[in-house]
Amino acid sequence: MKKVLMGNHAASWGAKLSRVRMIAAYPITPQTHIVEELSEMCSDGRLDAKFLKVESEHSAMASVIASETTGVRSFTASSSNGLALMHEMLHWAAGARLPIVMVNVNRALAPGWNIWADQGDSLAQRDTGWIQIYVEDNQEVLDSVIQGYRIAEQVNLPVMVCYDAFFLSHTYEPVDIPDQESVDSWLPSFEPDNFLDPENPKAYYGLVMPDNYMEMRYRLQQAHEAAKRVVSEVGNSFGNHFGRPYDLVETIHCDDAETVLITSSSATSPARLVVDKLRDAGRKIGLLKMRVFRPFPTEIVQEILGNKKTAIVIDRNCSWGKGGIFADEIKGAINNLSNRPMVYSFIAGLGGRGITPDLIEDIVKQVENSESPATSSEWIGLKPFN
Amino acid sequence: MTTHQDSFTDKPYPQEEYLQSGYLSCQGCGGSMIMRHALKALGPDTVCVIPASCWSIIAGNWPYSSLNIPIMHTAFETAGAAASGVRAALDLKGKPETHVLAFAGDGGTFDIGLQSLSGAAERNENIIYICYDNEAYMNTGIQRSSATPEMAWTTTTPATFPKVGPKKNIIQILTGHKIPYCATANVAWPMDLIAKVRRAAETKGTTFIHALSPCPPGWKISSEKSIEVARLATHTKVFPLYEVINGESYHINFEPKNLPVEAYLSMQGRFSHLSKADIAHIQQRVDYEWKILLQRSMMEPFHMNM
Amino acid sequence: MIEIRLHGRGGQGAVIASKILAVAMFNEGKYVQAFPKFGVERRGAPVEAFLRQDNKKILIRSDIDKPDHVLVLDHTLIDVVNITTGLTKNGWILINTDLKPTDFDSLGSFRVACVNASHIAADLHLGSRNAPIVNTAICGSFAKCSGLVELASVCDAIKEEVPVKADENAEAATIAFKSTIV
Amino acid sequence: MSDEKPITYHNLGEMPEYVISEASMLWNKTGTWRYLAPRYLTQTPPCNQQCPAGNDVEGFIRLMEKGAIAEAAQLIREENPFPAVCGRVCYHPCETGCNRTQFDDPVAIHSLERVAAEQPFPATPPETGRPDSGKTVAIIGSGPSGLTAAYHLARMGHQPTVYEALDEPGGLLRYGIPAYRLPRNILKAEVDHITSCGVKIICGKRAGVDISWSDLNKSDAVFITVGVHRNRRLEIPAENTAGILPGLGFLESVAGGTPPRLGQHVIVIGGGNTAIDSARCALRLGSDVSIYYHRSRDEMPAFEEEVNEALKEGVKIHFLTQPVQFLTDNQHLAGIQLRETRLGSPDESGRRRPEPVPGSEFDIPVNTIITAIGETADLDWLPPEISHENNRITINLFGQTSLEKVFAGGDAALTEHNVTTAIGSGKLAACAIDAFLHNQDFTGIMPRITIGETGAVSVSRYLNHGDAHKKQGGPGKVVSFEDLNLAYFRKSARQKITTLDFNNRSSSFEEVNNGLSGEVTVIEAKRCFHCGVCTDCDNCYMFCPDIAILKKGPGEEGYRINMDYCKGCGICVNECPRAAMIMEKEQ
Repeated sequence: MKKVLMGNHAASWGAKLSRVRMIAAYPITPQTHIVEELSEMCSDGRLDAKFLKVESEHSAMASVIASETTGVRSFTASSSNGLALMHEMLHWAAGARLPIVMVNVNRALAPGWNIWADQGDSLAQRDTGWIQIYVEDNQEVLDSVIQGYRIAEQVNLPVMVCYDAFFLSHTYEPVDIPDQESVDSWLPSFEPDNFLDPENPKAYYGLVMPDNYMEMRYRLQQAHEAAKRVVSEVGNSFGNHFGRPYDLVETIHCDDAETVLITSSSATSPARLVVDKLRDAGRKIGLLKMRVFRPFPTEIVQEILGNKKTAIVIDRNCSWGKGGIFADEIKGAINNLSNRPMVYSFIAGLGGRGITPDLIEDIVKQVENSESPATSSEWIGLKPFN
Repeated sequence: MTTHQDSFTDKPYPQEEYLQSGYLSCQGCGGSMIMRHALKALGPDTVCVIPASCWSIIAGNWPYSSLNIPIMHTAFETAGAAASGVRAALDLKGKPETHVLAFAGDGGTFDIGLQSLSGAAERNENIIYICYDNEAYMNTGIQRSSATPEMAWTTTTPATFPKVGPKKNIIQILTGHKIPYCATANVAWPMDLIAKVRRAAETKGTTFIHALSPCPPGWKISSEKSIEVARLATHTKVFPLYEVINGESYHINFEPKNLPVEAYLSMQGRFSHLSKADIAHIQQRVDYEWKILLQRSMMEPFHMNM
Repeated sequence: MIEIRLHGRGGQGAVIASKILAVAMFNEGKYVQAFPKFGVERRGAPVEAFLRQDNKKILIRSDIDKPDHVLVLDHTLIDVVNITTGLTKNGWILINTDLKPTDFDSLGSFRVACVNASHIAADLHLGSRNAPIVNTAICGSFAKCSGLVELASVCDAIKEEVPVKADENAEAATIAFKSTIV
Repeated sequence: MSDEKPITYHNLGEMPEYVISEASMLWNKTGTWRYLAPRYLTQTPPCNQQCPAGNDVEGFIRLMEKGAIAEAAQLIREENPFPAVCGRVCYHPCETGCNRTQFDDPVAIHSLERVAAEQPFPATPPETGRPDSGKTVAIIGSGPSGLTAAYHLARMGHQPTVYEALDEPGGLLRYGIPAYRLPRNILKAEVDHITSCGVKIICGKRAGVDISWSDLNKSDAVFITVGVHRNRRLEIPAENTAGILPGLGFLESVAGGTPPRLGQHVIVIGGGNTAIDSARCALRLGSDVSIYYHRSRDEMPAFEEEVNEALKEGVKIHFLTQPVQFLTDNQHLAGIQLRETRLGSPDESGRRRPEPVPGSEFDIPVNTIITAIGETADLDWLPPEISHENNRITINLFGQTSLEKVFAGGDAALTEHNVTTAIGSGKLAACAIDAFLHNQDFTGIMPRITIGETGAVSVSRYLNHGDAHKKQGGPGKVVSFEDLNLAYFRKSARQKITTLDFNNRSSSFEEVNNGLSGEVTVIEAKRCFHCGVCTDCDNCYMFCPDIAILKKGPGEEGYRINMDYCKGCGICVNECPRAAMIMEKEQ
């Protein structure tokens, strides 16, 4: 069934179709519609789940960790400052190896108050051990939540589905909502091996001494390595079942490209227009959409960029004191290749500023006119200096 | 005043053990006793949530556990939320009869965990929350908490500048949530503690037990005095034993011997710097608080037929 | 691709109007995109919403700077906001007003349509007297002046999307369609 | 996984994927954290140590508390054949020592003992496991000391024969203590029980007169308990005048049913038990009675209770007054001259010496005067090898005289003259004689069987039969009031005994004290602190922070300490209400 849905409602539908049993959440703009819609679904019986209206994001994640540990499929959603408040518990979820799926609506952090799109919130959580998926449109929001549970429960890692505030969260566009039966036949029910059980009393998440901690953390890292394959397999399987395949990344015209434009999230959409336009003008340009950021698809990035001349990365984020985060990660991924492109890093669209086709085209032009990248990320769209 | 608990004779003490020896509590630990008594009251169909506290260590390091019930260690400030999550999941799994016990220290209850506790209490989650109160951050080496008594020494409130201001009244905070059952308990009266935990377990909704838990290293007492000093806390009215039903109806369970606070304070190294005037000040406050408690216990509850 | 910008005040339903039109267009087989001017909505404050319509997937994900048409849910906004910014020549400006198009000559070389949506909404008791919800009437009126969507589709979309007084809202759209002065 | 050993992961393959426990902490033997270790130790309750008869006071109260009255009686009889007697006439130093005295009021031990004694006698005395020895023991005197020795010696397998000079057995119990204190049927029952245990009593045989020393000396051992029957004289003028009666003789004639005729007003001289008993008897025979005593109330040797009863009954007592001479009129007693005294410096008894106040003499006309200023033993018949001094047979610590096979006890050998002490001396002699008959050195045995630091000996411990070793605490420390944890005790009033109405006393020798009865007995028994003795109260078990104290298996009493996990915190010892545990360095 196709419907015109806002991105937040697509997330709610993803959770509903995944048959989550426990939802704990705290409202924050621009995430509120998710929890409002799920509250409705729980109250009118469309969703057989408990909605725990907790008093903070920290408690939301703590509750979800607890319910998931008790063996119940759980969901939450947040954004920005809320996600930052969750930070500690994000480590707990991953360290506990719990297949929780959450949605984060990417929003800038205060101060000053800013409720608009910016990836800084979730990228600041990149080291918590969560799988992070950055999605481009509302269809992908819904699809990624459902895939999220299948991935998470296969590798026992939590999954964070991230999408841009307003550009997706509040934007209505057509979304194909799969049938519940169709989802049920694809997503198995949640039957964990371990859960809090008086019949089998165990202690969960106790003190791990130095003689074992490193090994346990090695396991976490290995799980992420394994997750790369699983994300691909699940995305492929999802495609076979629902007709919409997904992978760690998506490539457009990359095979013969000399220059590859690299984007994530909603900025990918205008980039598609620009690449098509420049291709029509005879330029050898391609587009790499970074869908999964953690685990980082190093091998794929190496394969795609290995023989290219130029890579242009547009980041709607900044690691203060360093620069665009995707750009930096991509540089790191290809660093040991003998043939590698020059990587141009651009920061654009922070705090909800639009990333338009014109702006992307300007970036490409600027790269074409330069001999080598600047040492630090270049900021695009700033007001003139004087 | 009702004195329905004759704690010394209300035996037998239940014999089933849900703790196994080998756990890592200090000599004379009050907190370990409270857990032991509480679990005896609740029985095996219990899931326990333990935020950061001495019990994070006492329970045993991975891959061990000294409890015969399932426990989940959780972050410092999350006992209320984590217990809510476990409760929700158990209910969803058709196990509403399984007890959910949040077992937190004073730091995790009075300070960092107050928010999630308040959240759970306001939602009236069907959980039992026991705060074992040793009156400071003992696990990290005796730093003051908001449960530290006025003028007590801790490593962050040295004798030259001891704790300023009275101990936070956590029961008043919880009764402010109008939860169905609040009680204080004292490790020196195990059968009273057990009776209260049982009552909490039989009550639907959030129940809260504030249990005084002497800490020999933190209170600077010799370990064998642990129970004795706890007993004095009640007999000096420093820690009265009472219950509050529906946040309204106060019942004092035990008539203190009304000993001077000095009897309690002088046993503990953490109060050794107090002057006569300091002790007199504490006595005044204790007497005043007791008067308030007496008055409350004589108030008619809002709902007459509760 | 056709881009439409809606100007209104918080509470008038500009965002819902954009969604109703989007759903109506979607039901006619178009690809659509509707979204508010991303901001903090407050009752009475000037707000904007956007609507794109195309035959293929819409990939632009930013505000509409150069609208093909503009909908003004409250004519007093004309004094407050520059509603014609970026508006394509010959684009429609649909205004909720009791005045006539000729009264808006000062707006320049655009096509102006007028509809007394407030009156229609008040008659049908949509919203309150001092803050009538005019969005459904505007949608019907837009179908008339722009011809980009059928009235029937608008009415269907209203019935699909508006949770209360769906029939009255559809009627508002119909009355507006009929009473629009172009 | 094993609980006994810690888990060590050698490679990643062995390691679990998640932070979920795999085993218990039982491998972690926290007992190694310990400096000192707790131990259960039965310590001596003060009542036990204080009992001159060596009764297991705490033990029988513990049984009575559970309602096991018959068992309590039998437990007493392991040490003492006279519970009914002691329950009436003992001056109960056990109660004086009772730690409860410092809390509220002492436990009414002697009343409890009396209740126990009301049980029917058992078919056999408490089992000793001793076979017949074939040894004979001659016992001279059937007072409490002699009969006690005979009872225990019989239990030990020997053949004791008791020779009694008077017509009936019982000695002072029969002839010195009036029936209103010790009804004759009560005494007779206990004496009969002793004879039923294999004791032969021959009455009317006075040693040295009716039976010669050489005949007595044919037995394998001899025990002399002839008591004190000679009235001490005032040594003042006219002491031999008719109408002046010796106290003990007066009591004997009352006991024998042939009381002398008394005047309307009777004066009793003296302040001991004989004086009080005489006064109360005279009262019951219809006279007005005044006692004159040369010191003050504080120095009076008579039992306080008896003095109180006498006063209540109407006996008048005049202190600080001493006789100067008896007044006669034509060979008949006409009165007595007395004078006032004041107290000077202490004498050898530690009491302040009465000194006459010059010029304070006064006369009182009276027809009957009873003198009761003490009694002495008749030892003239003893062979010279048995030495005596100051009218007392010389004995060593355990009752042996200068002749190896001859032992002595009771009032004739002791400075302290009372029934219970006499019973204790009979018991001590029985043990010492038994050791002698078995050629054992009693010196080595004595400390092991002494109750507490200075108490009487325990026959149970001497016999070391069955679980006797558990009884009566260990030698050494006696539990003091300070040793107790009073938090676990509640104040409760001592149960009052009922007494005979005063109107019935002046004309009757009916028993005055009616004792305790029924439920009240158990309530009173429950007041016992059980100093030094574990009562399975569960405190140690309940308060152990380490679950290192475990209840013993079904059917067993008490607790076991799992030293693998005991951290040595000491709470169990501190919270033991009754000092039945100690902390100590481990061996």
